Amino acid sequence: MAELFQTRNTGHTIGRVIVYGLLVLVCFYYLMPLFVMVTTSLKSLDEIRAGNLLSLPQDPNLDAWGKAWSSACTGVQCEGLAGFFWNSVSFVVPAVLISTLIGAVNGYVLTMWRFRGSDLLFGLLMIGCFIPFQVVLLPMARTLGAMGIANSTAGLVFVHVVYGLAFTTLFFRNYYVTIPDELVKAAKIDGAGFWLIFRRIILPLSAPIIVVSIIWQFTQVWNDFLFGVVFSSGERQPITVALNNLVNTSTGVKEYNVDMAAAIIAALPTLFVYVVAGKYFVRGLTAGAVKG
Amino acid sequence: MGALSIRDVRKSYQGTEILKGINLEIEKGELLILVGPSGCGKSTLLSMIAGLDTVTSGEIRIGDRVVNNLSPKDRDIAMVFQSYALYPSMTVRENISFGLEIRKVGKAEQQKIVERVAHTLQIGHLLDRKPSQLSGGQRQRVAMGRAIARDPSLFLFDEPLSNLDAKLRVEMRVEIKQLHQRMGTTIVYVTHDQIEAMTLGDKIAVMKAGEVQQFGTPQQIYDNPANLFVAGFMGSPSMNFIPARVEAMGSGHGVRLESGANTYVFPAVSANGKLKSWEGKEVVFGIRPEQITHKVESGLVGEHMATATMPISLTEPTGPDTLVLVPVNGREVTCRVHPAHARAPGENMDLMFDLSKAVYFDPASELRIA
Amino acid sequence: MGALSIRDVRKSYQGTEILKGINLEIEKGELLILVGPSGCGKSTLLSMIAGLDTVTSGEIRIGDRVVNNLSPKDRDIAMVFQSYALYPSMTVRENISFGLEIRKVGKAEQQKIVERVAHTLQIGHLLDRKPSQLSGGQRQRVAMGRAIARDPSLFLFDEPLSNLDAKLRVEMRVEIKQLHQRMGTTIVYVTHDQIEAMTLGDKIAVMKAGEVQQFGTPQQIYDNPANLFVAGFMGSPSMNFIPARVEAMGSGHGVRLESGANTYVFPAVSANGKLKSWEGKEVVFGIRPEQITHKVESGLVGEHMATATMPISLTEPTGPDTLVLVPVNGREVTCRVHPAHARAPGENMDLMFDLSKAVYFDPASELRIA
Amino acid sequence: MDLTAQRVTLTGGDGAGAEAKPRLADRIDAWLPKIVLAPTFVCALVFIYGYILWTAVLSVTPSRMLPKYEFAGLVQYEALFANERWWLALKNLALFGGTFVLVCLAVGLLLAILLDQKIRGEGFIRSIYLYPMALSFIVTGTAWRWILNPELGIERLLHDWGFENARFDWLIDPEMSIYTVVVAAVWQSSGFVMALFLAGLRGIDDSIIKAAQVDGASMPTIYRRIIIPSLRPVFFSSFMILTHIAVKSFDLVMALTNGGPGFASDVPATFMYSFAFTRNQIGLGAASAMMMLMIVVAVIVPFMYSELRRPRHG
Amino acid sequence: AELEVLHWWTAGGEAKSAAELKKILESKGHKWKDFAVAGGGGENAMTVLKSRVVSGNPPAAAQIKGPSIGEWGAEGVLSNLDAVAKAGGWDGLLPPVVAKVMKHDGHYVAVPVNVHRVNWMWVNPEVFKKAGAEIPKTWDEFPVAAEKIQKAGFVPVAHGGQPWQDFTVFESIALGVGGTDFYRKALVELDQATLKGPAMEKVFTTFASVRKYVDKDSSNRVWNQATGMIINGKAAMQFMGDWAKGEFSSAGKVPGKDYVCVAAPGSAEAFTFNIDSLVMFEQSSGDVRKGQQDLANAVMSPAFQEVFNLNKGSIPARMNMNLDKFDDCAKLSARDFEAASKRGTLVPSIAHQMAVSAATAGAMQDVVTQFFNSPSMKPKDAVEKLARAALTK
Ligand SMILES: Nc1ncnc2c1ncn2[C@@H]1O[C@H](COP(=O)(O)OP(=O)(O)OP(=O)(O)O)[C@@H](O)[C@H]1O
Ligand SMILES: Nc1ncnc2c1ncn2[C@@H]1O[C@H](COP(=O)(O)OP(=O)(O)OP(=O)(O)O)[C@@H](O)[C@H]1O
Ligand SMILES: [Mg+2]
Ligand SMILES: [Mg+2]
Repeated sequence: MAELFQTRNTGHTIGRVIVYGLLVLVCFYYLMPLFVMVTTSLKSLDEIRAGNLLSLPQDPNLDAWGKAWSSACTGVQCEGLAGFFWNSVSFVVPAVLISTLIGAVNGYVLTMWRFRGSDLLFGLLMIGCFIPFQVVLLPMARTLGAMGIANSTAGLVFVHVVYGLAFTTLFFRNYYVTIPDELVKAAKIDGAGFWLIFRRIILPLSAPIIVVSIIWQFTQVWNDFLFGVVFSSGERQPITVALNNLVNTSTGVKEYNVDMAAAIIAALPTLFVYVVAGKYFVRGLTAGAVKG
Repeated sequence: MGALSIRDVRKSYQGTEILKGINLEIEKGELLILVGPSGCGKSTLLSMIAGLDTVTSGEIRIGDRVVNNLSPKDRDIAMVFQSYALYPSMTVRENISFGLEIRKVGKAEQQKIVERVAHTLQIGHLLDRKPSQLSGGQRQRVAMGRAIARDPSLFLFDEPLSNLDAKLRVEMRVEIKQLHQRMGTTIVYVTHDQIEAMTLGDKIAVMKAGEVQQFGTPQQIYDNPANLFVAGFMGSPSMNFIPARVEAMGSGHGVRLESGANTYVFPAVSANGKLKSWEGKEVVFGIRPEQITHKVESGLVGEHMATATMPISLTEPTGPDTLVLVPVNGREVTCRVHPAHARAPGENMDLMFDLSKAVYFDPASELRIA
Repeated sequence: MGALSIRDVRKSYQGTEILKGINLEIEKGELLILVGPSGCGKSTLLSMIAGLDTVTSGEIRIGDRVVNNLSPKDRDIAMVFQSYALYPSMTVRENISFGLEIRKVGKAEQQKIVERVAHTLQIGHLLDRKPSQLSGGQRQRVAMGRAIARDPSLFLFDEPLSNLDAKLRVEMRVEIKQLHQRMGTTIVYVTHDQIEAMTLGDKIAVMKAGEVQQFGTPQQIYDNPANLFVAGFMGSPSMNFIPARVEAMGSGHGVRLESGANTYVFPAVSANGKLKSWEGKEVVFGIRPEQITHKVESGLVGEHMATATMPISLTEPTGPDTLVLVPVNGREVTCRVHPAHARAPGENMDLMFDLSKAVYFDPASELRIA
Repeated sequence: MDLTAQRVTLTGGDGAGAEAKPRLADRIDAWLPKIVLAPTFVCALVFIYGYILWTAVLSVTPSRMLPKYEFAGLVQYEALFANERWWLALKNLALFGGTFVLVCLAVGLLLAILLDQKIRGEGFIRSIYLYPMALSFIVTGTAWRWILNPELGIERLLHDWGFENARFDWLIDPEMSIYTVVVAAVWQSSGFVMALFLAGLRGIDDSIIKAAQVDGASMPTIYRRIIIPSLRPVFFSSFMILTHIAVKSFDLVMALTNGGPGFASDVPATFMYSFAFTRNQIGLGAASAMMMLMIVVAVIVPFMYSELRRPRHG
Repeated sequence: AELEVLHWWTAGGEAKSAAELKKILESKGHKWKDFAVAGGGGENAMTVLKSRVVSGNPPAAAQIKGPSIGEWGAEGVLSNLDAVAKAGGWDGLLPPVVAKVMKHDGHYVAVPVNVHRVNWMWVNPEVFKKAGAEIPKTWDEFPVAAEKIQKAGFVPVAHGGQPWQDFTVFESIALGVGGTDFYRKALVELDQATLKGPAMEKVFTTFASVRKYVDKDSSNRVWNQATGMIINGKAAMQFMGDWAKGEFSSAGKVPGKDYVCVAAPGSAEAFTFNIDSLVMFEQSSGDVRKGQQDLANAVMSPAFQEVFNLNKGSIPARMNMNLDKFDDCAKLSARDFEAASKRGTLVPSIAHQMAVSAATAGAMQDVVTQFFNSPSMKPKDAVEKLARAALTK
């Protein structure tokens, strides 16, 4: 790709130094909060009080992590985040998979099987994703109640799927418009039907955008607090709610190290996903999600 | 009853009529060429034959079935797309056998068909590659393989060669022609390359803006174009169109041409007297480049041969021939001469016009007069 | 001192050598064509001339300056890209004036130049459109306009016509040729279309795999190809290559050809005795389609003309000519005959071979023998 | 595909061929795309537009703790417009939204351009820029609250390093606290924008840049005049996503400033939440939600329309 | 049965107290399903509760207090506790003011857990000694003491910038400056004349003066962090309800020695109460209903009231309890409670949602917190605004 500073020029080396300098400087800005969180979680309370924000832990230990995982109090219970972690997993996985799948099918229809009004429908869906979620809490509660899935994992999955659809559909649609129509036409002539074309022709081409969609949905759903707190209860609460309770539960002193450890634990899966799949993320975006 | 018949087919998108009543009919084993400039509706018509687009009105028959309401898979057709539309996630083998698999052909049978097709098209060694690992020509062959594997009653080709480079295009053109002769299938073939149209077609339909301008054999269309558009569209380099006044000449008529300092009146030998009513008016005199050549000394000059000396403004040596441009009545007229006889720009050259195939058009309606 | 001279230029990417020592030189006002199959390094060479790529070794001069270390903007060149590379966010006017603006040409002057260029290329009415609103041909014109607006000392064209359809390509080709003649600029023009190469070039460099195979005028290259590759690459339809055994024949030699039931020995009139050492061995006998025509009755047949009767396996009427395929020594040989004289496949036809331009190659080294 | 058109046929004159009727399976096939899209459509209709309607209804009722369906006219809107806190929330949204979107676009674009200079270790650096996106606003808010807290964070750090007079107390300054939200939000979202721009840059035709080089433009000029203008679709996507984040920013404000000091960093989302749920003024909350929606629609729809109408360019 | 209890007792001693209730309930063979929703002084919890009720799936019990009880009662979703109350003789055990809060339409629908006194001032005597200041008894004495403390390098008032903390200080000043009648007329009955009166302006002026004595980092501090400042001797005074005591106890501090609890200046005679209570929601399952009865009984049992309030720092809601185990502050509180009750100076806390509806209290709180955070605002304007806010329905 284009280079800001052309090769061969004397300005070249200076330019490179400036570029790298800037990039590294910005890295500090991005890394600082993580650094603070990690070091704090490894320090003892006394050290936190005495030392400064950026100092390295003198005597790093994982006590706070242990406590956050298995014995910190989240309200009356003092069983740490462990249980809640798996709660989150149990609804995030289906919610992400289902919304991605439906998004893929929607994108497929909206690009390859257009019908009158399908673009309008897409537009409506897009505008719809600007609805503030606070608005939907009460009516959604009533709807879930009527459907008999209030305060169940199913209910939570349902809510996340419904409000994740706009974005997954957007991703897939924008990706699929870059796939030539002829592929579908050829398959139609070969005798394949709607689902077969989807399964055999379209889906195998979708890997990059599936990654994007999964990463996006995974972070959205995993990190959600509002739906989690409202549409779940008791020991089925997701980890974000537990984290909130944990941070707000203190008996006497505020245990910053435990809070930080808990925050990192709550963020680990998404961090993991970004670090492992980040490459595919940018690749997937390049492959098509960007176009207006 | 033809293998394919199209009766008064129309197509509108949101109120604008894209196809304005198409009528075509071909027999089994014939190759029909659809030519025309970009946007004239060739692909649309093909899509409708394939069942990928609905017909607004009119009737399409394949064999003796009206297929208007059949879905593509029930029409017993195969199609080759301009972009080939190979399934990128499948190997060549899977690409070819996909249609068979869907039609529930047994594994062993599929295997056999794939082998046969691969043999025919000489792509046996490519069977386990993905389309992305193939060159343009190879992809084109695979696309063709996918079509012939199913042995349909009708083939549709949508500009199958336009993505290939000139050299390959010539080779593939010959291959398609041989394949067609060998297999005797009925083919509808879209192109906007007139050479392809001329060399491949049994019948050609020249289209423009949703209408068929002329429908006939290549030679009919080449030698007897129905109007200015067809005459100009078919043939490369294009027919020369020279605005010229009709004058009485002996018992018949002639057209007056000026070039450099000279003026000539050429007899309209092919007009059969049809220019009578145009006397004194201007017509468009059409003559193809290959009908204007260098003057040969021998006694070949007959009544239909006229000679003239004209100044050369540009030469284009194409190899086998040299194209020479001369000004006539203010137009640049292209002549095809033997390289050895071509003069350089600026010089004068003796040219010989074969008037037996010259054509005359009404400049207003653009229709053929004679 | 030429307008452009390229001396032993090499280019490597990560160790693989893409260009293997290129030497070319053209004079001011000449149009140099680079032809060759895809991937042979044409674009790479052009990029290096433009300064968009660095030279691994060797020297490039434009006028009398060595430009190896100059950046593109200081080389006084303009370039037209295959994909046109119009700036999508600018109007046609802005596209054309961008280079001027960068060079700090005054507003009024810019305006004047744009008008002039637009007039030359007849794109005046398009000036306020965005590239996305233009057709292929129009885009091509704008890309050219952008190049000529700056009036550079060297133009580089990278396959400027390959994205156009056949008809438009022919028209644009003529336009470029006229433009070149009118403006007298020096041009390097990449293509892989041999017709373009032949018609446009003052000099042609035929490249293959990073090496120049032959460098000369179009007619030299067409008539006297240095090797099998050049002979096969230039000319459409391609030269026929027929493996044939050399036999003694009178005072000279001849090649033995079999077709259908007949066997002929054609005198190697153009070989000037160079086939002597090949007697009894096999050579590749090369003859272009236009050198095999229908038999004319008149007394034109000289020593270099041979006649033969051969069975036709396929005909391809292209309009002005008909291509006829006949089997010779197991190969399909293409002959170009007048449409009126062509026979149908399956029949025999009397053909006339013009041997004065036949060429002979060593089948192993593929080099020209004679 | 238009189904009604399918049945219009000219009955052939000679009647030799049997006209094939569409089979049931085919008809189902033809309907399939619509059927498949139907659940999403229904969901959008019910769970988005239905609920918006429901909110609109509530906004003209006197509902307090729980919904009550009596018509009360526009009293809630009157109350809303009379409420200082609402205006402050709107102002904050404008400040926050404006700065956040602009800074994110600028930072994202800059980083993308820098990262696109054939950087060694690009993957690694990219991961660093991207990871904040993985964190929830709750975590972000907590971490930044710590860092921005004058007692514990940067200010104290600066003091410890000997800059006794250094001040960095935006968090507790009512005038500035909304900008702390910007700092944290930019930190979280700019990496994503960077990824979008990077993807956009990678998609630009190389030859355009070469053409501009030949035209004599320097690289900065090329970026300014050619590359950045042709990233327009990316700007559009980013703008949509960022606006979306800005309008909905709720968790971050709650976690970082909790709307404070006082309600200095209130935004419409937190306003709506606290009125509807804590203060038992659901009617008023609904009215504020409607206003929010209208603002969004007023900003987004014309933009989206104009952007999607323009012809796509290569 | 499994009883789901929604609460936000997660901070400080509260969490321990809630654990006690769980223990007692479990001893009766029920299962406690903890439904803690922390944060924002119950904001999230109320959201959750509402959607749970709307979805037709309310928890068995929830922490609701003050006028909200009536509002929920009016929705007809609360279960009637009259039977338990009768059997337990609640009418006799609860002071009438408290009983009144627990009832809707004359029926018990809530059970009180405790009584908090809000108008406390928590003092670090060590700091006062070092600064050579006297603990202020009136708001006139306050600036004198505060000035000295500030000079000595301490923070006079430990405060957190949360709106409800501002409001808590404000209500204590209103009580101390204006007296009980003023308080009741202005902040409970919302009498416009009183709200606009000169006394209110004085309250705001006093309130403004407190601002000077608060350190700049107060924003964003939560209340127990502020208490921490008293505990470790950084600050001298904090105006906070008696839940603050839990923090002292957790830190092992002894009342009277390490810290002192006194009524906020000028309000020794009065008592602003904040009563936590549990309401029971209508349930379909008989088992759960039985559990709710048991829960109500348990909450009212002396054993629970004692142990819960020991942890929480408040005093039992039922009278006639043996307070031996309680500390001096609690004992003082209990004494003042009864005295105030008799004297008629027992008033509900407006800052803690005991006096007026949430909407009104919220609107007024907005004015107070805005005033506190904008030094440029004139008390006069604040008075106007407050009066207008009081009209909020
Ligand atoms: N879905 C559609 N909606 C509206 N107009 C359409 C649609 N599809 C095609 N058209 C229009 O129909 C006309 C014919 O298009 P078609 O693709 O058949 O042309 P074509 O002859 O195949 O051209 P080309 O040689 O460029 O492939 C064009 O003007 C095109 O704009
Ligand atoms: N940046 C690069 N790195 C490595 N190899 C390259 C690079 N650019 C080009 N090549 C290789 O150099 C060879 C020549 O490429 P070039 O683009 O010059 O071919 P070309 O003759 O222009 O072909 P075409 O007709 O397809 O445009 C190709 O084999 C190509 O793979
Ligand atoms: Mg087409
Ligand atoms: Mg190239």
